[in-house]
Amino acid sequence: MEISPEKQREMLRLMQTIRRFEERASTDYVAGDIYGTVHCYIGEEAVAVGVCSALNRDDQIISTHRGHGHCIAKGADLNRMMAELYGRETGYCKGKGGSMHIADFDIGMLGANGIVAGGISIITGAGLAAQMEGKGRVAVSFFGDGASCAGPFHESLNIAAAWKLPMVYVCENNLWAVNTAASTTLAVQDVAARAAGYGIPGVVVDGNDIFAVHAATTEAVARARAGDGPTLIECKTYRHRRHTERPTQPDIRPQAEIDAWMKKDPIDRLVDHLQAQQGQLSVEEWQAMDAEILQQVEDSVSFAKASAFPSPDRVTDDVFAA
Amino acid sequence: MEISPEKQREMLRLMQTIRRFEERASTDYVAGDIYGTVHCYIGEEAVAVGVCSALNRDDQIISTHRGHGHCIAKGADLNRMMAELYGRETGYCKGKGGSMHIADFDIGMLGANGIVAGGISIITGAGLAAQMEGKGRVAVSFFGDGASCAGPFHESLNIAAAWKLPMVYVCENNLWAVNTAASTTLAVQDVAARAAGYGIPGVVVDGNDIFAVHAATTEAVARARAGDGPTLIECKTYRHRRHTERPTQPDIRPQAEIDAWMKKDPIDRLVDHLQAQQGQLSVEEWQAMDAEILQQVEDSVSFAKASAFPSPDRVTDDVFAA
Amino acid sequence: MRQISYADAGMEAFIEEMERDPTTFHLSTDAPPPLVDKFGTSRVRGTPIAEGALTGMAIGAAGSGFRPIIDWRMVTFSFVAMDQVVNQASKIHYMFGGQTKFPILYRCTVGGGLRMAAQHSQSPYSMFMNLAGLKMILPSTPYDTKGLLKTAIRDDNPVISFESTRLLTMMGEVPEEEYTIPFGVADIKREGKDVTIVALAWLVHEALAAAETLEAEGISVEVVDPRTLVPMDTETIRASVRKTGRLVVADEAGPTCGASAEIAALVTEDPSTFKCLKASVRRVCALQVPIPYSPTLEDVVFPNREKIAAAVRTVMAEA
Amino acid sequence: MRQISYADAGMEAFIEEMERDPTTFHLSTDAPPPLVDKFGTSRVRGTPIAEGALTGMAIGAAGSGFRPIIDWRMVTFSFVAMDQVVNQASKIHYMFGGQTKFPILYRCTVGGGLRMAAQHSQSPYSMFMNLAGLKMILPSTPYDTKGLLKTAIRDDNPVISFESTRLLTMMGEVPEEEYTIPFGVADIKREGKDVTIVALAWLVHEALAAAETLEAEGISVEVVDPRTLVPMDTETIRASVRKTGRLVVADEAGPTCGASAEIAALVTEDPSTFKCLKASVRRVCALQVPIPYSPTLEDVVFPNREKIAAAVRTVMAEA
Ligand SMILES: Cc1ncc(C[n+]2csc(CCOP(=O)(O)OP(=O)(O)O)c2C)c(N)n1
Ligand SMILES: Cc1ncc(C[n+]2csc(CCOP(=O)(O)OP(=O)(O)O)c2C)c(N)n1
Ligand SMILES: [Mg+2]
Ligand SMILES: [Mg+2]
Repeated sequence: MEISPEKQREMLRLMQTIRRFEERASTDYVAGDIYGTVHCYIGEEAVAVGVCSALNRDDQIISTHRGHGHCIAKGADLNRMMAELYGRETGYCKGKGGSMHIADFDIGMLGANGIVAGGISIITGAGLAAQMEGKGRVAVSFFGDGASCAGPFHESLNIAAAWKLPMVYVCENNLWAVNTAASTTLAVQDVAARAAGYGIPGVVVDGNDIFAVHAATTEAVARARAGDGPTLIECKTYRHRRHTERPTQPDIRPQAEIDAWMKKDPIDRLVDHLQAQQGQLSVEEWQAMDAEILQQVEDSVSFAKASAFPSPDRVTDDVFAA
Repeated sequence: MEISPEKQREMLRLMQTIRRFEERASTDYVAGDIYGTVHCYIGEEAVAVGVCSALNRDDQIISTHRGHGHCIAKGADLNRMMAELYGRETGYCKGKGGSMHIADFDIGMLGANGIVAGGISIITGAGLAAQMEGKGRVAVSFFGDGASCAGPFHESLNIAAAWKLPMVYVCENNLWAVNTAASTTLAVQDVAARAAGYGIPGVVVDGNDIFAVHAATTEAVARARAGDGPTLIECKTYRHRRHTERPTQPDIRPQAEIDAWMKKDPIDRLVDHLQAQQGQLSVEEWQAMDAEILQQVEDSVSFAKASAFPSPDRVTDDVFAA
Repeated sequence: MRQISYADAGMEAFIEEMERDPTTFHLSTDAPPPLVDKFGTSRVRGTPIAEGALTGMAIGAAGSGFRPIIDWRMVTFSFVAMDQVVNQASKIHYMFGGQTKFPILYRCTVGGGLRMAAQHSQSPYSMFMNLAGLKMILPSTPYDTKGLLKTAIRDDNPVISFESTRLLTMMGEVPEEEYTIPFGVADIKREGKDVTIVALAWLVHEALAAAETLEAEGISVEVVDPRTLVPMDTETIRASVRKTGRLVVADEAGPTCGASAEIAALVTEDPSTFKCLKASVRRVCALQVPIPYSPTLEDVVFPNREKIAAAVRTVMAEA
Repeated sequence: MRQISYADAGMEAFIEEMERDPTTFHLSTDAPPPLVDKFGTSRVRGTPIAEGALTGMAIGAAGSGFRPIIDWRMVTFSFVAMDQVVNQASKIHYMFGGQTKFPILYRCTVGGGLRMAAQHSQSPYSMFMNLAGLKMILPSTPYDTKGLLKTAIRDDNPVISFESTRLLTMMGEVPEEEYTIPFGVADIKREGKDVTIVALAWLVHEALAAAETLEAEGISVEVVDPRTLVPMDTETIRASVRKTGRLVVADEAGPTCGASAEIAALVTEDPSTFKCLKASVRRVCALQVPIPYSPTLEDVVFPNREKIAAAVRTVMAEA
């Protein structure tokens, strides 16, 4: 399956948007303009974009605490995202959620989630809805290596397999859960090995290779749409940064491991591919694209800053739907 | 590995004790002398006895809502069991637990459990204790096919595998969870297939063949004691009776399926084996053994009936350990 | 009027609402045969034993345009799903700024008396009441069960229906005609002037029986049934206490941080109601113990008409 | 005396008790480096993210002669372990007739104020208090934290330690010498005669600040810190209210079925205390909402010294 150069450039644009958005979010968080906590996805962009570029707008995804990448890849609006991080009333959640809880149901983004493995069963319910609806929608769950050790992973995959739900389960194995190494919490090399216990395909892909991710997803989505049930895709990847952007956040990962993975940067790889191998992206084009993205991020900050904080008397709104 | 005729007869005695005990429990439950609910293990006796006969007294087990068989196989006292069913102060739990909560920590029986999959993590903690103690104890979890779809199964097996805990996980796959068929809740044929996801051995055995169960357990126990970690053993078996002894308990299982499995009765098979193939059990001996067992059961009922109900002022005892 | 049981009243509500709205569907570890027969195994599914996943799935399906009904069966089984209830279902409408609705019905039985011991006997509704974002019903009659369940299924929020194990076989009048009962409207099951008993579920009937006895002693008792725990009809309860000057709360749960504590606090924190209070506020609840198996033990754990009557006599004697 | 932080006081308690008793061990999804350094990775394990399994494992290890410490970290993560807490840890000592002990410490942080939004900000202790069979501590100072945690680790029952996020960096006097604090003994953090404030954790300090302000206004406030939620030192609370005739309860949790409701009910159900009550009983609590992220919203959710002082003035004005 060929991906057109236009589409490749679009993928690159989304990956770079995630990166620039988060670089700015980190800066503004440390500066005190963004509150609570911020988890960066930087280094893992090929997963979100590789997966979401194989989906339709009405397909649904769910995210984790590390959610900005999934939001942007699924088409979320940067202004409303940044406004949410800034705690403003124009944010996706009217300032009630913050970084860990951005959702946009209109684009099929069912929310970031602050509870590890908390989203897996929720999106499986969306998959059940898709099956009952019968319109060929699929639903995709993103979750980490850490989450793959939690009960909801097992319960959800089992149900999805038994009922042949149109689901794709994407494990982002970045080798660590905070400062706990996956090698100490998993007795197997590959989370994908667990697929055997549910009678579904389990696929391992290089999560920093956007084409590999895209191809595996395309196949899984076809399978799901055909009524053949779920697939578990494990993307081996790595986060470039510490678990959170909190300046005091400890990071015990070996420097050599970090260095090795920095060399496998998924954006560099795609740029290389477009430039060297295909001649489809000049240095100038790439610079222009990046500048444009930086401007969009800047605009989102301006939008956020120009927006009001929610009025205190809105605090009891939305506890219940009217 | 040869099992001596004496030990085989002892295994038979335990299996028949389970059966006779439960036949009586059912009768007395329907008569109103036993309260709440009673789940019979009849038909599955080869699993409990096959497993526990491969354990030492200080090895530990945990049970399910269908717990009488595990208690008896691990060496529990019939009098205190029956007294518990009768709700008397001489019962294992002083009448506070009933059929679903019999425990005897002195013989390493960590309790029946009324929550499906509720025991799996508890016994895994006993396995961790055994590992930290370093005396070669092993811990065994019994659970059903139904429980194998629940989160604690996954979380516990993963931890036990990652930490190489001295555990044996025994799935009693009796094909049904109440009136829900395992074939509708599992996309795989064998629960044992899940072992692959934890990098541990997964073994399927004929759960009505006590020698097969015993052999698989012996191997798993040796592995656990050697520090090589857990094993998942799936015993294919069947319950002869409805989910509970409640007269109105519906049973939707196909009659042909029930009939086919009745022919595979594990006690008949062991009797046949001892008699026909080995000449190690005469008809008279078998009758005498059964009569003796019936007498023990009768004695346990007498013991229970002669025991007092707990005094109402004991109701607030034991909420906390002193 | 025709009489049907509390359990059948619930089943009627499900059937009517599932007929009415094709986006409703039903998940539980054992599928109820009457619903399967009517709606088939796609809309009425028997599931793996994974209440946590089911509870989460309801959220995703609700956010995708469906109206799931999840029957947890016994409330004690719901604790495996507590993350999905506490951190997800109750919070996400608020947390996502109200951008979409999550119409879900979670259903379970509560209570004791069946000699099922601690893991199958509990009345923990106050644990859920402590959360913000969930509505809750606790009906005491077949009529209320049907009417409240129909409202619950139509509500655009997660609702938990706590149904009393002891009342499942209780018969009562239920009209053939369509009706619903609004949330947040307490029902005065008996009027009186000396003491208010706020009673929940099964205890409504025990309170009514106690009221009969007390009437013969010259004590006039008002019995208030809140029917919905969230929203709580605080005003009706306070108004009753302002009239009678005395409050006894009867609940099958233990007292500590129970609905009974909340009702007591709602009454005593209102200055104008407090001023009318003539006596201390009594909770007639279960003992604060796990529920024991043996009849001689279980029977002393729970409140009943005698204990309610005794509490009423005490507050009458106080002032 | 030397001053150390609330967080360090907890860590000292762990180190001392783990040194004292080789059967103690520690499990959490991120292993605390100071403990790993001292006791090694066999006794201090970083675990998979499976708090449910850890919570259950503690029970099995405790029943096999060990004294596990499980750090859930934020209390909201404990809800994935709720079955193990509700149906197992709290019930099995009773259900098994007391045949063996289950000495376990579960530990977590509670509270808000960090702009972490609903899934990382909660004070749900009353959900656990509703259960029978669990003890619970909620310290308000470094001194209390260390003393109560040491008692908790030595207790032969499951104990939950709720530690206040807002107080982690708070400094306070903690002696070098060994000491423990008994359960069920409230601490009168300030004596007064006009109003009793029963305050929990962080609110103890807000109540003390309010008391200062009110003193200048001529109102004498007594601040009672229960320190342990189960057992609750009911008698000290009631005695204080009998003396002052007024009660305000201050808690970072929402009011509904909260510890504040329980404390109010414990006071108003005692006839001799009720008789001394001059005014309605006030709860100064969080709004009953999931905790929002944005500062302008979060800041209005929680109680504070001003709201406490206002409540005190109101009850003073009432009578
Ligand atoms: C149930 C639960 N336990 C613990 C946490 C704290 N926590 C937040 S993120 C995280 C690590 C998650 O690891 P992984 O799933 O691999 O995702 P990653 O952060 O690597 O993307 C932990 C332990 C939580 N949020 N929820
Ligand atoms: C968490 C939970 N959900 C539901 C139940 C009700 N229940 C009791 S036994 C049972 C079926 C268990 O099936 P399985 O694990 O296969 O064991 P079996 O009864 O076949 O021995 C169910 C659903 C329960 N006890 N706990
Ligand atoms: Mg990870
Ligand atoms: Mg089964």
